[in-house]
Amino acid sequence: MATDVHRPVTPAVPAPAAVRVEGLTRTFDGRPVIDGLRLDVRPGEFVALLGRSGCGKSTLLRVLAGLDRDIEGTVLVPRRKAVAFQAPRLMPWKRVWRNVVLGLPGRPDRAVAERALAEVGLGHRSQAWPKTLSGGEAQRASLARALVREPDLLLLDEPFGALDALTRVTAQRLVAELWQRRGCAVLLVTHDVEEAVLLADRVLVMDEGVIAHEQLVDLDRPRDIADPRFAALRASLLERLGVDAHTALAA
Amino acid sequence: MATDVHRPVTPAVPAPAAVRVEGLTRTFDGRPVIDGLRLDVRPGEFVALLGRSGCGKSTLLRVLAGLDRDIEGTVLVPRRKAVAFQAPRLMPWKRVWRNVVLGLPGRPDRAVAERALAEVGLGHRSQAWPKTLSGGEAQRASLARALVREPDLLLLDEPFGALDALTRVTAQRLVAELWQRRGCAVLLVTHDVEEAVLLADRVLVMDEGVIAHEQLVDLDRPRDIADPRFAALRASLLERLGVDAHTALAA
Amino acid sequence: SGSSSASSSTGGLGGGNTDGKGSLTLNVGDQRGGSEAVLRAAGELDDLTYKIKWSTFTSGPPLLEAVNAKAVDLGAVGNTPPVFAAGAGSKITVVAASHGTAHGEAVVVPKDSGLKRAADLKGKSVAVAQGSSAHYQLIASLKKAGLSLADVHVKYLQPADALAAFTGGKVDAWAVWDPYTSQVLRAGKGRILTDGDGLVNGLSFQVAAPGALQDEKKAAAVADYLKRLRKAQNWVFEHPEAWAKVWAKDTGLPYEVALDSVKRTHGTRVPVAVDRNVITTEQAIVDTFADLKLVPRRVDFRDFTDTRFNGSLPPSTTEPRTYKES
Amino acid sequence: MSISHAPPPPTPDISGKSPHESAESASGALPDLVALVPSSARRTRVPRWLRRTTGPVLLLALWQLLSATGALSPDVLASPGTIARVAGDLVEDGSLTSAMGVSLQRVAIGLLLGTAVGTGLALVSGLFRIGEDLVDASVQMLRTVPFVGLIPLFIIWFGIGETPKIAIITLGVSFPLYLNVYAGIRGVDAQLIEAGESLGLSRWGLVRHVILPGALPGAMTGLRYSLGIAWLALVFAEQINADAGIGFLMVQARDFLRTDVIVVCLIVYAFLGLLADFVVRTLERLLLQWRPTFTGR
Amino acid sequence: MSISHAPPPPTPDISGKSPHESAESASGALPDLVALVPSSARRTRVPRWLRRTTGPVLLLALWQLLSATGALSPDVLASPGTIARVAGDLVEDGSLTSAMGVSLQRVAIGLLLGTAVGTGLALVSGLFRIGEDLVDASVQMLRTVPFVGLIPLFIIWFGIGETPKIAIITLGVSFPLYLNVYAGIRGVDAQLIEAGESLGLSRWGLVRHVILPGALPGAMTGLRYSLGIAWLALVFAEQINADAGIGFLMVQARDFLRTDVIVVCLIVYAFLGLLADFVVRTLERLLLQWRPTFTGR
Ligand SMILES: Nc1ncnc2c1ncn2[C@@H]1O[C@H](COP(=O)(O)OP(=O)(O)OP(=O)(O)O)[C@@H](O)[C@H]1O
Ligand SMILES: Nc1ncnc2c1ncn2[C@@H]1O[C@H](COP(=O)(O)OP(=O)(O)OP(=O)(O)O)[C@@H](O)[C@H]1O
Ligand SMILES: [Mg+2]
Ligand SMILES: [Mg+2]
Repeated sequence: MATDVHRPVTPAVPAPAAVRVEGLTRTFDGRPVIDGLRLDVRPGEFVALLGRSGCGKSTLLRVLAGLDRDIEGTVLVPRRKAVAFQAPRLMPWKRVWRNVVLGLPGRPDRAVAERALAEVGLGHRSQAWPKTLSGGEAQRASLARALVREPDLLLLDEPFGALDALTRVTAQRLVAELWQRRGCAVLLVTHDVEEAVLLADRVLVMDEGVIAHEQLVDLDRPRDIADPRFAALRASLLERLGVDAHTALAA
Repeated sequence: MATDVHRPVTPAVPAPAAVRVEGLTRTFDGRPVIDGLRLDVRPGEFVALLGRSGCGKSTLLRVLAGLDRDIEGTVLVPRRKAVAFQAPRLMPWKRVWRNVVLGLPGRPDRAVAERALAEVGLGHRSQAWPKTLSGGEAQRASLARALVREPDLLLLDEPFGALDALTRVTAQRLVAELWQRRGCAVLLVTHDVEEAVLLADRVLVMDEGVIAHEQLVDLDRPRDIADPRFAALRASLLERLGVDAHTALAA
Repeated sequence: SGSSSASSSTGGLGGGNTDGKGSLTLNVGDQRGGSEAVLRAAGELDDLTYKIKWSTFTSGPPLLEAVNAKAVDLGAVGNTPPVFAAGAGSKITVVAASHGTAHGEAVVVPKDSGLKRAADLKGKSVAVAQGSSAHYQLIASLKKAGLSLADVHVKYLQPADALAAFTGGKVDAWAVWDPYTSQVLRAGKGRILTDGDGLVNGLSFQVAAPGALQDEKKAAAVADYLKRLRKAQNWVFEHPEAWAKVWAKDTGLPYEVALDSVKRTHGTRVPVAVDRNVITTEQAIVDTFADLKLVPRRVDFRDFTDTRFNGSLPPSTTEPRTYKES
Repeated sequence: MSISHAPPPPTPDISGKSPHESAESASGALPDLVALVPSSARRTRVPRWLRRTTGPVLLLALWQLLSATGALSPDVLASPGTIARVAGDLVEDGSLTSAMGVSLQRVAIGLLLGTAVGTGLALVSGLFRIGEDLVDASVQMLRTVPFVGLIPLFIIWFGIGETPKIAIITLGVSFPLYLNVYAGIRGVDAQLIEAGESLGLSRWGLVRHVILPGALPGAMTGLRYSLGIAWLALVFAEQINADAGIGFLMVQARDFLRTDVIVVCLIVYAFLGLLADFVVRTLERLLLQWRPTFTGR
Repeated sequence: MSISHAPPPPTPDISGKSPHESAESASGALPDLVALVPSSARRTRVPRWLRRTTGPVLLLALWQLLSATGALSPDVLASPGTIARVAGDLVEDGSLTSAMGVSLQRVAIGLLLGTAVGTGLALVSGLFRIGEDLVDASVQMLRTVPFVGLIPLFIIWFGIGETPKIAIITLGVSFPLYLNVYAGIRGVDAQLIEAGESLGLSRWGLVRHVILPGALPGAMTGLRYSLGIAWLALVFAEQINADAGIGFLMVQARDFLRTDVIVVCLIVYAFLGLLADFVVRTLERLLLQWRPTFTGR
């Protein structure tokens, strides 16, 4: 399957993996955005990826999705992947429900789409053209499109960024449900540290083109924001990201 | 100035206003998204607008920006407005710095753009094409473009949604600074209740096509998130939005 | 006078009617108001023992293109297209000729023009279709007046464009042939300055594909077809009004113009043999155009003629018929 | 500063507290307010088809005016009345109608073939680098080759039946479609193609659901052009052994100096242009309704 | 499960712990992993211009082959050698070179005027509803009108000098540009126009900075077509009182049945097509570099 011809000299039985990245480098105009990155994700693991804006998170996701091949290094990913991009990227020429079922094997009927849309609270807009959706609606449609795919690896790029607090909780719950039911690996890019700690088994912080920090979240589920261990994790991550958790705005 | 011919019968001296909306209705395909809305913003006031995804916040902003005239009702806005849209809407055919100075009066030189971009942390990308920007970078460029305009009314549609925690703080500070220096009225759409309470003089919640709730934020600046009054305001607003502030994810 | 009742028109697409019956088909290239119309009007298509498939072309050169491409076996053209076809090395053979007056080959000038004689053309602008019979006639007329092409401003224009230029006063004269000559005169827009009488040979030809002539049966059909054409030509001379009517209808020409043209040119034609005179006068055209570099090589026109269908026809110097002035 | 709570109360106090005065009473430091005028107040409601006839009708009126005043002599361009009479004659004796019938058939076949060829080639060279390498340069070469020069070759290759005529129309139709579909394909947003790929679309699925719809606006422009070219090509096609057809009618009228008939043909062509536009506009309304684009002010 | 902390350590253990084996040892329930092959491993590096010549060169080779084997008799199409000789003769006696010179001049002027007219009209009808109502239908009408029929009118209006020739080229060039620029303008994303408006751009600023750049890809397709049409229109333009030019050469060759010269002209035209493509490609590379679009696989 791997086309690499270097057979190992000493056989080893590595742990099973859903994603295996080794020495990944991606350069834009001579500037390495990802620079010798190494990453393994266990099957069924929920990983959150934090990092400064422009640090290369989306680039990494595109590589993992198999959409960017101008790379060096080894990347192993499952065949069945689903992606929710940072921008919704809905096909403007297909009504929302058709966008959701687009690319599903077989002849998926509309009910599938309707159900997925209803789950993200968009049941009433399934017949709309994508360009008439509000920002959050488009993002939810894009999320629904990723979730109906039942993948082995779910790649989510800030899927809740444009959602209000309530809708966001619903959407988070949906992702968590799919993850538990399907047992797929999830890589969630987010800027919300609380969200990362709430959902993930492991939180990664990307910086300077590599995974600069890793934090296991060994809290029991369901997790409580009010739990002091939760707050501690959150604060330590925020610190790692350079934010003083008590930041007051000098306004 | 107002072209309306109905002169008031009883003269009155209303409070000065930066925005005055009365009986505003906007219908899409027969469905009223904004339905008899009334809104006044004082000059120099910082107003945050919360609301469920799809409730019509962006629609309201587009109306106030003068971009949507398929309306009924009275809308009075200042001539000098600046908008940061929900999607960055950068001109793909102009390099980032040219996008920033686009439409500025006179022959603005590049230094103006460079300065604004440096403030949002994009100094190194000023020569880039918009499509090579990351999600957060594009959003910051769009924000910089709005901020260089020195408007009387600043309309911001979720301008920090795609920013990581640290970058977000910087961006928030920038907006606050401009607001204080220029004394302009600001209408900020956001999904982050904390952000709303942190920045605004008044927080509005939109629902069912009208301003359904209003909350004055009479905390001194600089504000502290740890302040119990802050937490109380935040909790009450979250509740108003339908979220239990202590929500635990049933995962 | 009547049109054929035996014609079995296939109509529709394919661009061609078919007449007659039999196993042999003669593919004849034609122009609107040409051989088919004449033969039909003269009743010469009634008892064919072979089929004729008609193909319509807009002018001589494309018709010869089709002959060269073996798409048609035979077709009628004027006196210059075969020259150019020969010059280009096309596979064509002149098999029959007819001789008419050259009064239709004329240089016309506007009615109120100050030009009186051909010699007055010096320094004037003259419209002419390049490579047409009028082109040669213009050269010949100028030569006779002691001028050459270089002494006038030649404006190369196709007839429709030349008419516009002529009526619009953009040119001083127009070298043209019938029915255009008749049309200009009839419309009262011009008068003849000089014509080709005695200068040009007044011939027109039937040109066949050599390949078709090698087939004996086809050659026989060609012979029969030529015979019918001669009879039809006689009929035209005797029934100028009837023919003019048919011709006008077929082409959209005004009837008066058609009648003038029949009397001036078309009706006067007599079938003649393809003889030495034909070859020498055509060779003169070849040489003239070769001097102008319009024909790439000085071909021998004799190589493009076939005398086998001459029969007992009179020599090509035979005087054309004339209509009495009425 | 007041806020209406949902549902908004009826506002009987509106006249007593007109916001329109506020700006005038605002101090100099305060921003001038401008009222936004709802577009419903500005729009005049003339139906679209009527507005679109303005241009042609104006042209016609100008023509009639110039003819009537003698500024345009009948030599130059006969008056609309004369032309209408000639057109009437042509319709009456059946030559125009039969010409249209014959030509329509040729155009239909040529259009069909040309659309297939043009779109097919555009797909090959739009979708595949290798296809582009092989096809594009050749097409770019061939598309500038004039019909006139091809006719002799076509006669040799295809004879003088219907084939060369249809070949010419096909050729004419193919190129605009090729150029526009190709440009359309190459103009599809790379982000949407990525999205399509990530959704697990097969190569054909990608073409069908992403690339072709994305190229559709371009294809429509190509079609608009092709519909015109198909009829224009008749002028050449019907020089080859034709005795009917609008192209033939035109060429014959030209050969026999029937200026009036030429003008009738020109007008028929102009009408065909309008028809083509109508067809494409209808198609666009059906197929591109998803596209919220600029529609002029 | 290991994570490299920044900076990534050199990985000497890589051969001892190859990740490539892992998938094979994974249990059935676990997903099959596929390795993503970097594109650098797949790409062959033949320069673009070389790859683009493949098509034309193949065509030429085919022609030579068919001629050499006799499958293509000289009657049907002379061999490349013959044609080259004829072309050589034409170049030697100066007729081809002078023809090109004369024609080039006409094309240049016509192209310039046509671009201005086409783009101007497209702007008027693309930008303004009222402009569309007045202009669009008229243009759609006129664009299908055949040159052949217009020539007599042009002669009367413009005489028989250079003017009617240039008018014909101008006309031919205008329409494809019009259609494509118009479609381009109407295809500009309404969101960007809104953004431009909200930035306080004046009407002209909006046109200059938003609408025109947005319509540029379409305009390029139009230009590509126009560059071809300009030369094609010569075939008609140079029927009017011309004694030089490539169009004249072609028409003359046709009247004189010089199939060989016709083929030479066709090849010159084909070459011009390639040239036009090259010009537009270069322009596109310069002007559309901002556009990350689909580039074929
Ligand atoms: N096509 C490109 N050409 C050049 N630079 C690019 C290109 N695409 C991305 N970049 C740059 O690579 C860096 C990483 O981009 P990426 O989109 O991965 O960031 P990100 O981590 O997702 O950021 P954000 O949180 O803002 O979305 C950015 O600085 C971006 O400008
Ligand atoms: N052009 C349109 N046609 C039809 N419906 C539309 C159109 N534009 C917006 N809508 C609908 O109007 C509603 C309000 O849209 P709007 O963009 O104002 O929402 P929003 O409050 O900004 O939401 P979000 O927080 O998700 O951005 C949505 O339900 C949307 O689907
Ligand atoms: Mg990103
Ligand atoms: Mg919104």
